[in-house]
Amino acid sequence: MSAPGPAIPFGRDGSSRFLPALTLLMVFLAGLALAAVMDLERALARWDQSLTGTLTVELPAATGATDKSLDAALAVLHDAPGIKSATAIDRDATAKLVEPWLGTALSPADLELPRLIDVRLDVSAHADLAALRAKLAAAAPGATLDDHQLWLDSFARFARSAEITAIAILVLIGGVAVMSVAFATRTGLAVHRDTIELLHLMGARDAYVARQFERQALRLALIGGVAGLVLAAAALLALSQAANAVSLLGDSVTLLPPLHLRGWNWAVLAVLPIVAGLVAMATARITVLATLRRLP
Amino acid sequence: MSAPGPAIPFGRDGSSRFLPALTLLMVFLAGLALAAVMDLERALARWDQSLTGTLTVELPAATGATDKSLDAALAVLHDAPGIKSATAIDRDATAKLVEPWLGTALSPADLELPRLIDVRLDVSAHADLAALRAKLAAAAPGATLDDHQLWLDSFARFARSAEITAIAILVLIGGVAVMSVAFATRTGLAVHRDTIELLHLMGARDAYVARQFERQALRLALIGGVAGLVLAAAALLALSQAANAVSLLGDSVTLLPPLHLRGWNWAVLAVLPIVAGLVAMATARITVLATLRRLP
Amino acid sequence: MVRFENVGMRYGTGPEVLRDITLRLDAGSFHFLTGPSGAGKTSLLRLIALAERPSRGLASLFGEDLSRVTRADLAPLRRKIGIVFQDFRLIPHLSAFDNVALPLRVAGVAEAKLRDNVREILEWVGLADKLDAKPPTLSGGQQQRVAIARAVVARPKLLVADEPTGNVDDAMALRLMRLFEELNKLGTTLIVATHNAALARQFNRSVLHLEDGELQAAAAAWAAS
Amino acid sequence: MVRFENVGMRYGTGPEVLRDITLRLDAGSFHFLTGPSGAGKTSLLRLIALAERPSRGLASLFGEDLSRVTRADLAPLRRKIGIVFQDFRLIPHLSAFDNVALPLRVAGVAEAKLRDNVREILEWVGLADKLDAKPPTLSGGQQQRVAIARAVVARPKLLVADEPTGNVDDAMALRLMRLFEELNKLGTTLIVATHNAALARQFNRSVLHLEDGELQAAAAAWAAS
Ligand SMILES: Nc1ncnc2c1ncn2[C@@H]1O[C@H](COP(=O)(O)OP(=O)(O)OP(=O)(O)O)[C@@H](O)[C@H]1O
Ligand SMILES: Nc1ncnc2c1ncn2[C@@H]1O[C@H](COP(=O)(O)OP(=O)(O)OP(=O)(O)O)[C@@H](O)[C@H]1O
Ligand SMILES: [Mg+2]
Ligand SMILES: [Mg+2]
Repeated sequence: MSAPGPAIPFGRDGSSRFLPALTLLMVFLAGLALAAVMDLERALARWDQSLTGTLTVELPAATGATDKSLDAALAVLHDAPGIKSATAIDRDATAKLVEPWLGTALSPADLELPRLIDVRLDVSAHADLAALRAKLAAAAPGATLDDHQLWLDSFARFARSAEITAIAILVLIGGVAVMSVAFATRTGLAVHRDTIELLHLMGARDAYVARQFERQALRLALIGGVAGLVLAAAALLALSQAANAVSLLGDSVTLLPPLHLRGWNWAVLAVLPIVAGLVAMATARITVLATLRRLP
Repeated sequence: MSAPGPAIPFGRDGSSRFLPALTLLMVFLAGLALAAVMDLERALARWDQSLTGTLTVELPAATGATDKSLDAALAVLHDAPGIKSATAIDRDATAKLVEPWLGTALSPADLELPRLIDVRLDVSAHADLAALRAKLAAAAPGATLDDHQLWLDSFARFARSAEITAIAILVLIGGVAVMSVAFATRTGLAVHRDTIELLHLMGARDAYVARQFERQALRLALIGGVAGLVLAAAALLALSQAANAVSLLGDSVTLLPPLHLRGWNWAVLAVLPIVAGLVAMATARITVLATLRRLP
Repeated sequence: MVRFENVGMRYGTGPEVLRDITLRLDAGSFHFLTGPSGAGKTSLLRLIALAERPSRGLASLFGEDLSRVTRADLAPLRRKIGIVFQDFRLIPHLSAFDNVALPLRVAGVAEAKLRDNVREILEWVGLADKLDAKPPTLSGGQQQRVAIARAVVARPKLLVADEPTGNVDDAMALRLMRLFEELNKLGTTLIVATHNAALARQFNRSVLHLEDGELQAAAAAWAAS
Repeated sequence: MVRFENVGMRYGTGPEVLRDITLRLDAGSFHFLTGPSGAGKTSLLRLIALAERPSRGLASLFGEDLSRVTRADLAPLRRKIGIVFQDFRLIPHLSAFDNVALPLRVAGVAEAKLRDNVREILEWVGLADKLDAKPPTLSGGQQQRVAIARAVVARPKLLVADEPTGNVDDAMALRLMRLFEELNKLGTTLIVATHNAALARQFNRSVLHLEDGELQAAAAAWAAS
């Protein structure tokens, strides 16, 4: 029992080609799905960051916003911790923002437009917005701080449901992939029922018999899984090339995700063939032991 | 040769359970993917429609927009063909639109705001926008017609790439499904190589032998495919219930598609088991004929 | 009926397992084929039954030169041949009845007509009570008898039997040989490979003896029954 | 070595195929088992080889009462038994060598030690030149000899052979029986089912005769060799 000896190979009966082929397809599909989800996650996170990283300070014209109060507000902002930059938007730029409503005929000088300050936060250091709001009110009366909370709320809802949908798809594809590999393993073993009985009657212990088939299933699923992963990686790289080519054409509004997977993303993908191998192995073990239990 | 006799059944060797099981999984997956694509198409079409259905007419304050020129513009719009409604936005509502930029302290009366008209088109009848623009300019000098072209352009790009992505996913899942069913059929037949030779040596013609196995493959794949379709339909109905429940909670910004499939959408889904059956049948035919060709 | 001249055969690219086989089986003749294990008996029978192609030599069957017959025309020839395989080749998930009915169904015989035929032949081989049994639940000898019933049910012009009595007792072997004689009287040409020298002697028919891929005692081969 | 008392056996929920079997095989004895096709020879051998469980009666093997042995303890008992299956049960994608080496590998024998052993036994059965052949490329008799080699290679305490000479000629059958006698002299208990009445007579050993699931001539069964 100690020396396991050469494994009993799955035959050339189709199962030895089928399990790798099916595993290849499933790892390929699951790989693309997983990459898409990870990329979506990143896109959402980046989007989130670029939004949460900005504030707008408004000094209404009616309160007599002067360059002095603007300077005071800027000084407060520059001193506050966690703020990367604060830039006053000049009158012309502000006028441009209002132009659709007022028409071009009205010159900015004719209007007492509010002054706006574009503030960029350092997202790594959390700024204390309440304290900042109080300080600003003291320095420049009437100044308001818009942290885009409404926009953020609906964005958060959107992101959450996008995540849920993507994860549901991933779980679905993953579940189908796992079941397919399990079914393929069971089918491959159906041909070997006689061999299992034979080993049993030779006095092989259940664990020994199971091990013979486990090893084969693991090997075949790993072969297919690695091939599927390589195909998926090739497809992802090709897609990312295509996406770059499209964005070079200036088409920045595209659903094709940018597909810049980082190192750890690839590491997560590399887990897929291992999962496939373990599923095949566990299925082989369960199937063989179930077959053996039916024998006296 | 005329009476085909009872078919030679696939054995209880796993293949008779495996082909239906795998077809079930694949039709289930492809069904959900196809439903998602059809739903996305509809959502995009509806979105497109709601955008292309609106115009904004602007009468700049600087040209001395009076109630008279407003009335003239409205008269033109009401007479024009293909226009469902045209409503003047009153001064207060216009002021509200500008408020973020000007602050509340400035009363609308203090400003010469442009007057806006919200126009809804009858999308079924195509309005002639160029003619309308000319007529408007004559009736109310300085009036401009904003048909959201810029927004539409980027929307069109977005919609196109969303469609391409969705169709790519569908093609991918479909391809994997077709290959899986084909592989499963081939594996099932590997066990029957002896039977194929036996029938051949009994003097059965190739077409007769192929027919025996084709029929079985078709039957098994149809069984699995219909089961997969039923499961997919159940899942879609459950999802649509869930989406409704969520939107009752007032959460209207959701990526979970509304999932209201129409009659012909269901008809398209019902094609999936038939496709699976045909794939299995064709694979069986090709495999059996290839096996037979190797015999003398 | 069957004429071989200097026929050779090999499996794939292996060595020749049959060499210079020259034989003639006349219509209505009855031959035994003997020889040690591995001599090539099964290979020769497979050649005669159109299950393999000769790699050289002239072979003709039912008066047709095999090198001139197209692949499609082989099917009707095969329908005139019954084969008992050494390893039975029963379809495990079909009942004994359906296994035996197979050649008739392949030949397009109507269900109503074949039923009595199949029953009768299964009764003859002593399996009247096993019509619905699947081969894996039959004993070795019972399986062999199903295989024999299947080979003879369509009343073939030529019957090729490979070790048809290896798994049955002597009494049953005699009974089966009598079935073969019965067929022979109705005009079937028979060639039966057997290790049972006693049985072959008992029937006093022409004996072809194979030894390492070559036919010995060629004289006996030419003696029609 | 083997003791059965009033043992019965059925497959699933079918009728009893063995009834009231009472027998004793002493250590080192040599028995033939005869009976018509379908009598239950294979079933009885499967019972003795621990491939089936009796549905009633007392059975003991190697002095152990089978009703008291746990499932896990059956494995070491089975490793003392060699089986020749009527349908050979060779693994089609393993070479003849690997098929024969299987029982030794299962028992954990080192590769270096088993090689000569396997070669020697394959030579004995006349297959020295077929070490690397896969079973589907072997003739019927060659496959049967591989099956015999596999059953005896581990020098079992008990050898159960089901129709081990059905596919070989008389000369080879004698040679194989001599191999069995050799093993018997070294202490192996043998029970050999056969249809070859002449062979059984030739060796003048105890004969157990089965008839429709029941042992006849019980007296002979008690006579140790
Ligand atoms: N499919 C095959 N591929 C390669 N070699 C084969 C094949 N079948 C048989 N052989 C070889 O051809 C030779 C003759 O085999 P054959 O089966 O014709 O012998 P046989 O006379 O029927 O023997 P037996 O009495 O044992 O059945 C043997 O040496 C065998 O190993
Ligand atoms: N797995 C099984 N399931 C049900 N019935 C079976 C099974 N195996 C054998 N039988 C039946 O049990 C009876 C005895 O079969 P067994 O194989 O023991 O006979 P045998 O004496 O070995 O015959 P033979 O000489 O033909 O090999 C037969 O009637 C057979 O149909
Ligand atoms: Mg042979
Ligand atoms: Mg038997």
